Amino acid sequence: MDVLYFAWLRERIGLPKERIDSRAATVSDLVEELRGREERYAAAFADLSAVRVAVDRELADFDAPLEGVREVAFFPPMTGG
Amino acid sequence: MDVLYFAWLRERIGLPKERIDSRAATVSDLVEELRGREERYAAAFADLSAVRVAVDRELADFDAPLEGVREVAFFPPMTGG
Amino acid sequence: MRIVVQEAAFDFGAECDAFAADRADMGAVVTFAGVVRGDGGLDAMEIEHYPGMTEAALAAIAEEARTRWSLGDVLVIHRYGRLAPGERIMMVATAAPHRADAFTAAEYLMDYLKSRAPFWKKEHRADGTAWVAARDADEDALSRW
Amino acid sequence: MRIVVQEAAFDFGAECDAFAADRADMGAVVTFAGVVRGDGGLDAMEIEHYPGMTEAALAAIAEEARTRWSLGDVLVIHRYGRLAPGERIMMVATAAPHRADAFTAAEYLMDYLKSRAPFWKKEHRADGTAWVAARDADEDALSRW
Repeated sequence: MDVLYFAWLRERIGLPKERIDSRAATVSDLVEELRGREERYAAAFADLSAVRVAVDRELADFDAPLEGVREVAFFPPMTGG
Repeated sequence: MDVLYFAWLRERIGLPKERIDSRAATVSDLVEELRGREERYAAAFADLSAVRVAVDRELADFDAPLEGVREVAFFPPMTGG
Repeated sequence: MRIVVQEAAFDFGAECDAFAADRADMGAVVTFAGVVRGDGGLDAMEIEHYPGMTEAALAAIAEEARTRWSLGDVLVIHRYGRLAPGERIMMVATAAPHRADAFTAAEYLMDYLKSRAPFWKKEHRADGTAWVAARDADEDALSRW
Repeated sequence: MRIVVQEAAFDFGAECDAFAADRADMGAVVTFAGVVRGDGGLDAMEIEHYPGMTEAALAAIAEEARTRWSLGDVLVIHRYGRLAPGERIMMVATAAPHRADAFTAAEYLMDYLKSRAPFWKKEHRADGTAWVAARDADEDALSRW
């Protein structure tokens, strides 16, 4: 599964995209797994109220299932327009 | 005083503008005076709910006073835009 | 602020471009263009106005908008005379620091311009002509302001 | 319907002109342009987006607008990359038979585009950079739809 980071999440974690082989069942499980990896992930995901997620390029909730998913993206609230 | 007519009031009365020397105290008095003149005026002013008035180029009510006024205009509800 | 009442066509694209240029203090530009609809076999729309009052009425409406909202600029162009279906009758444009003001002011301008500026429309069709009746909805729209 | 996501500048006037052309069935055209404000000594606004998701998200927002209002056409253009104060970030345009639909749909597009399309803004100033925080007001604006 590809995991993408945008804006300050990308900067804090230090990369825009990585391939992760995970058995996480939901987005929340994936976040827990990432938090346990390294301090920079723990810092990026410290406050989930400031983080939004897209699953296969559609906005999703943290309890969204990951089975069969190819791409998960994490980013702050959007500021377009 | 110049009296102007627009849109179907102009067409019904048959002229866009005329000079009227009147001692009418208010717009309503002027309308009464015009109605008494000829059938075409009576027809044009038959239903005042369909007539709007401007006094010296500002929208006004029928009870607006005419003392010192130079121009009165009668027309149907506006349909700009 | 610019108010234009003219018989000639105006260049909507060029007006939009010029209006939106050099607006580093304005985050939002809204424009509206009114187009003659060719409904039901309309041949032409004839627009009569009240020279001498029209520009003053439009300026007063625009000034009122400027007192109600934080606006950087306002543009109103309105044509008169005989227009064919598809031709642009009029436009308004508003520039504001924030989009809510630009949108709301443009809608206000349109609502007032419809019912309080001295223009009258006459439809020309193959079977005759008819003055466009004011719609209750347009008058009612003013009550929201 | 046309959705464009690009780094290059777009020609706002030409887009407005083309969008409003040949609309004899549409009485109302509304356009909105977003401009980079030079507040507080801003040097540049950098816009990041999510290639692959952005156009789909914008298309979904535009499609939703078309189901809610009677619209003849919708245009959305949004830039990314580094923009200077005064540059136009994005525009939307709506065409509808009646003005209320054109205005309301344009405001809907802007509200959703602000908070539901994957763009992020970063301000560059002499003293450093900062990601623009999402405003509660923008999120709250969605509740009206």
